[in-house]
Amino acid sequence: MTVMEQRDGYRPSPPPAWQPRTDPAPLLPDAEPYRVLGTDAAAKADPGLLRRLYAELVRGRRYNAQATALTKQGRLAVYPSSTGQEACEVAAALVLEDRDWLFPSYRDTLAAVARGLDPVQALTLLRGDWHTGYDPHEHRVAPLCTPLATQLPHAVGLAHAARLKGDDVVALAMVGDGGTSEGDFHEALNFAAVWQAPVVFLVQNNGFAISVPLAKQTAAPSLAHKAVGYGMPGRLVDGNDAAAVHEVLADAVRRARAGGGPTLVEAITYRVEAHTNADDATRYRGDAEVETWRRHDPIALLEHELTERGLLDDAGIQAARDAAETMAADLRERMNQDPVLDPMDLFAHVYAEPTPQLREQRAQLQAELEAEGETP
Amino acid sequence: MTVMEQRDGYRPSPPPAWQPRTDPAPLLPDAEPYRVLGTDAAAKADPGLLRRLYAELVRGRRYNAQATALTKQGRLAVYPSSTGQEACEVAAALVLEDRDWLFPSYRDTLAAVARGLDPVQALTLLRGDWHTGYDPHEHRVAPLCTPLATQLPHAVGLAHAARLKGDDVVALAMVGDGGTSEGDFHEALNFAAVWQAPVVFLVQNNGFAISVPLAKQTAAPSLAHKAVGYGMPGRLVDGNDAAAVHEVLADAVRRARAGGGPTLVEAITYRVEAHTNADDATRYRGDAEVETWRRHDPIALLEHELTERGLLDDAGIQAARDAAETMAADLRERMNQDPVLDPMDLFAHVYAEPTPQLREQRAQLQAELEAEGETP
Amino acid sequence: MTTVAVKPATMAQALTRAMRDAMAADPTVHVLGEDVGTLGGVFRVTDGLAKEFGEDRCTDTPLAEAGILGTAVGMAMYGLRPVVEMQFDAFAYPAFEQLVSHVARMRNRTRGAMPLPITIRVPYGGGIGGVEHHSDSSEAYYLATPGLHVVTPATVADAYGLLRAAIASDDPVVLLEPKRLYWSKDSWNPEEPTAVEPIGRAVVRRSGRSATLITYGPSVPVCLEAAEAARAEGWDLEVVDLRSLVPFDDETVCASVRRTGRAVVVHESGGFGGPGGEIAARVTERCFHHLEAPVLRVAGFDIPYPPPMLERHHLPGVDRILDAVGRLQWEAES
Amino acid sequence: MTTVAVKPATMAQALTRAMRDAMAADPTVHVLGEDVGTLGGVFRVTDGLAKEFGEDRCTDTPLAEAGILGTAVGMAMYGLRPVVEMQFDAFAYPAFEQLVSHVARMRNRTRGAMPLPITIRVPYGGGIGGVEHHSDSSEAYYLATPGLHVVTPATVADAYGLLRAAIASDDPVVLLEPKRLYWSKDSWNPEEPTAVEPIGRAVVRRSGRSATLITYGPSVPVCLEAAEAARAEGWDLEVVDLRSLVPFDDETVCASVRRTGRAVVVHESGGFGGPGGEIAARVTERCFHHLEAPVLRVAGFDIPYPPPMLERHHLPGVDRILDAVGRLQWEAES
Ligand SMILES: Cc1ncc(C[n+]2csc(CCOP(=O)(O)OP(=O)(O)O)c2C)c(N)n1
Ligand SMILES: Cc1ncc(C[n+]2csc(CCOP(=O)(O)OP(=O)(O)O)c2C)c(N)n1
Ligand SMILES: [Mg+2]
Ligand SMILES: [Mg+2]
Repeated sequence: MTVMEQRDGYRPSPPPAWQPRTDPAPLLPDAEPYRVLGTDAAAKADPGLLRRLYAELVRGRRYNAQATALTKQGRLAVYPSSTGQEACEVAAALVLEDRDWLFPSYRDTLAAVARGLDPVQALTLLRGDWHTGYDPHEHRVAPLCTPLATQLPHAVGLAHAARLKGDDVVALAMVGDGGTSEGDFHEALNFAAVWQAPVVFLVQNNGFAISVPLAKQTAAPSLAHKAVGYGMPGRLVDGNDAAAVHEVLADAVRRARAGGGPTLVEAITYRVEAHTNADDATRYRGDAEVETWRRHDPIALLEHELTERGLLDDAGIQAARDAAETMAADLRERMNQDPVLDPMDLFAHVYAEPTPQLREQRAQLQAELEAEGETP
Repeated sequence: MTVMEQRDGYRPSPPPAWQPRTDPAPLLPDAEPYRVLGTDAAAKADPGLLRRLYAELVRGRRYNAQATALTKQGRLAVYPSSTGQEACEVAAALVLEDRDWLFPSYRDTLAAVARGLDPVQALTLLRGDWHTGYDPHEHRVAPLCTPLATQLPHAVGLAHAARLKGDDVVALAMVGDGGTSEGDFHEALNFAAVWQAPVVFLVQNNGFAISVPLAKQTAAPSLAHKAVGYGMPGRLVDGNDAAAVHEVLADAVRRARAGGGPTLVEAITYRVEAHTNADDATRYRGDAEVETWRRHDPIALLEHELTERGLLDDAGIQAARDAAETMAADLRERMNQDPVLDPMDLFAHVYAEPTPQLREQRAQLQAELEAEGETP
Repeated sequence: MTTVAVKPATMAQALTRAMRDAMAADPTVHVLGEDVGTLGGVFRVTDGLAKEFGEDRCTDTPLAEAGILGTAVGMAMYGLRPVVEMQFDAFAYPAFEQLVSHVARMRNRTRGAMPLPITIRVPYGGGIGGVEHHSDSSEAYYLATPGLHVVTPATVADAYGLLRAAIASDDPVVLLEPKRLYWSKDSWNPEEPTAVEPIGRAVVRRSGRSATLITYGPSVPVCLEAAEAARAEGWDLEVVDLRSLVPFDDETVCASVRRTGRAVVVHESGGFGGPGGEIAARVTERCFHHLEAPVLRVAGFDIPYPPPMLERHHLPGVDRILDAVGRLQWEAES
Repeated sequence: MTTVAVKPATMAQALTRAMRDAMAADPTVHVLGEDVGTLGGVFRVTDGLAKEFGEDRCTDTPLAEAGILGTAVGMAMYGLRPVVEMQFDAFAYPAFEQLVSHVARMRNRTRGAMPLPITIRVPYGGGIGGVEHHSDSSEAYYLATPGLHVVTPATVADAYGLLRAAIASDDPVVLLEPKRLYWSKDSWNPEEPTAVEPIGRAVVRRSGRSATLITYGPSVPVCLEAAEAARAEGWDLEVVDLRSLVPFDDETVCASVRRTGRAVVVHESGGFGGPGGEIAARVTERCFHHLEAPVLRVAGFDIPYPPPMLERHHLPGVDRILDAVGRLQWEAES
């Protein structure tokens, strides 16, 4: 084609393919995080749900404290606590139906426990006796995921597969503020939006990725604003307001279930404790900031609302605490037992059938153990 | 910490860290792509610039045609043509100062050529005699990049390094619509915004990633909307309107230079030819669509404007064409010469000093070639 | 069903047919990747699948390899059998974390509760005049990743058989497809039922008594050619086509080497840290006292893959193989 | 300048000191990675650098490994010498494409015009009770990637010397830091000038005449321990610490094996497709007629790295090494 031919082709206005395909306005999050507790919206919240959330928050806080204590006793290799973030953990678990799937990160054992998982099984990874301590299919909880953001495409794929099969299944995937910087976050959200997969992304913005504060992580107006770049709605919510988190997630789940596609929810919360028991948070943040956040505590917020409205009395509070103590005592007791381990398990699950090479290696270890008199 | 301690900590309103740190409104692109040619804005455009753009567009179109012809003669292994996208290619090159850096993708040899690179050197990769055919430092053009979007973090790192050094250098990085789906796109834009690096990202949305149309690539309102998720402005521009592309890029470059940080520019254009000469575009799109776009041709648009306004006459058009033909004839002639290759180059640049292992291998090849009588 | 091809068929056609048969037999088989739908893939290996089975079964994804493999993990978690196409070897690297940290380990992490029956098709190797990043031989990376099966066909029939086996496998399988054999033909008949090759079995492609060439994928035809040429030198070479790198068929390989007493490993991938080291080491461990000479290796050089005009110098060819055979200490000096 | 440590120092301190000295000597040296600034890294290896040199010289990046390495490429293009920290071995995988397709190749792609003097620090290996993805031995991947230098210290002094050399190198260097040796001490004195180790040189850590243990990184102390224990069995073992995997010091290794006539390669990384295959193969190629027995390998099993409570069964220990030495056909039967 020569330049000449182009001249006749003059058409000043561009082809119609240019129209934006979606209106960005409804995708944008509000400027302020959504709140329920302590606002007018609280009156509309279901008291039964609030009470259930409360009981789980109390149990969750106790679970976190117990797990942290277990690291001090050497019963857990490491524990990334979700203390202060229980509202997100609990709401994420409670908002799903049994048939739905939860995709937790390493910090989200509490969400898995609130969904029904045996705490001992949930803590297997962190105790160190195996990687995933439970059958993911049993409670539809994917393995706790350590490589950041890598669980997000899994959630999208699973939700997409379910939809292709005609099953009414929603996947809820959890990730931290730091995790949003990973390429996998981007790719997962893009796939989800293109496929209109029934998936909800819950970002717990707890202010830090280990030592790195949000300001070094992103320059975005909010993490929820990332949604518009994928063509899905972004929602901003007070992550310490269990009622608000539950409501926003419930909306997103409903939307996903109805075929409306994915939603990105940013819950603003705070990691009150160190990154894990191995971390020294005083190296990168001051007590004052922590204290500010301790005063915006998820349990206190909900307790205040419930007691003010007469939905919870001292007996109710005590009952919640007693239940939490019972759970903790049981957990403590069972975690104090040494797990029974079979070294041959090292070879049992690498493939459906061990390869000839692995059979040789298994025989070698077996022989070594027999020589040591340590036959399993 | 027990649950009890939290109760006193009640504070309904969240800590002030919640305020969005930037206002999203100025980051959002306009609903319609920015246009200059054929609009009132054209009157304000610099005639000298328009004429320069025109000459480069004509030369660029001819360059594309010549390169494609060279594939048919077996002189190029492959050629991804930018026919129809010359306005973006040329504006990207012309908007930069000498000291700035250009980061092209495999499709952007034209931008490199318009920036001053010898076309034969620019085509080395595609001819197949070496990978990068030029010293990137000479014209500050990074190697043509094939793994999609991987050049974007390079541009960010370079721009950041220049700023740290106190140098007034802007990097302009080019990527396709398909490339925006890669994790590297996400990570690069995020780093750029956090670091406020002087970099401009130019997405040429040409409608396709090989056979995959934009609708399967993203559900976003526009690719420019991705900017808000990083906290940088997104701009939408008619990618076939050279004056508009130049103006939008110039604004972004100016902003970057002044310390205002990165910008994401989406230029809406169209890949008029097949993905490469090896591709059969009829498998995935109809002629009608292509024809619509051919009528919104970048050269025709600018030629119309210039002639209407008396800034270009037939002699001027002919002069541009003559210059283009001269370039093409020279390119043809030089590309018809077989490049002189030294097989020993295989070992020369893997490391600063060949390892002992590579010295052995070089000696082996040397011996083989001598045995064949093919001593270089 | 439409007819795919008449005999003789190409390897590309056999691969297409394998997916088509698997998709017809099992509704949980889904193909996904870049350009695999409407276009039928840049090598046309998925040609016709989207048309026949619909776009939900053969899906053009967004352009993001970690996303492709990562969503395939999720699909497999839900019971599907994804077949993922990576467009070229080097473009599988963005998916490396998903591959190593999830695909290869999920069964193990979950004590067998969550196997991932994913097939990852990776066109690999050079010899097609591709520009940089289009001719990598990346098998060393997959080999060193426990939890993956790694197989690679050298014949049209094996392409069908191994891909069917990969899709049928309850474990992730990386199928390395030799690009330059895509258009190689042999008399395989796509209209007749064809065997699913069990994964893990090498095959003796040519019997011989002087020495064994141990090879796979794109180097198999080169070794067969070398074996023919070697007759002129008085050598009768055996050629073993590994087909499966993981698991490794020690039995077949060692039986051959014990018979011949000499071996050369031939592959296109770089020598240093490449599969040849593993193969030479394990053969030596097992056959030391049968060896008349050290196991030698003929491999690509330890350099980034060369530009098209220089690739012939890099690729192990007949001469280089014969040269190595000649160095197998035929007059053993000790 | 503040005092870093008194003697004896730990390997972590020596690494810190190496970066500090390099940064003080050369303003183009920049450290970047996750948590390397304020926190000083999760292993505290960058402790104090941000304070001393400012956040522009030691930078906490966003959490994205491809972004970290990719921006380091751009910084190196502009003349800086980035030192990148990958937080753990498995978290380097997201950067694999940048590493293989750019870092390793840029010099070659540009005919030497654009070298990339990038140091990539990767804490690797197990033995620290880390949960999954925190104990990988990923050296096989780096080994098989031409264009990278790959080095790994086993002593405090070498940690300093190799990191200085890596930073000074005009080529990209992957420095594999053995996690479980971070807190190992020896009498290295951080206040005295210390040698920059030339890259590519192995060292004999213990002389012996019976057999050679070829090893590197975290397995060096284990081999030295095994060599001590072997005396009881009447074996006098030589221990070669490779230090540099790429380039490979054939000279030192083969000189040792020719002397002893027997060799065992020891590493923690999985055996199949691991470095041991390459090492055994090349030693055998070069020393065949000096070998009384095949070169054996003691390596991690071919499994995903085990959970903390089982890792001791996986890691090559003294017994397993002695067992291999015992199989070196001391009464050669042919
Ligand atoms: C790919 C990857 N890179 C690095 C790490 C190491 N790492 C573990 S947690 C963490 C910080 C995560 O921060 P964020 O996503 O905000 O989650 P949070 O810990 O706050 O819940 C890092 C860097 C990892 N697990 N995976
Ligand atoms: C990481 C990676 N994956 C896949 C490819 C193969 N590939 C080359 S070009 C292309 C399409 C790119 O589309 P787009 O980004 O829109 O650029 P365009 O070709 O339209 O200029 C693909 C998939 C690649 N080069 N790199
Ligand atoms: Mg966080
Ligand atoms: Mg495109």
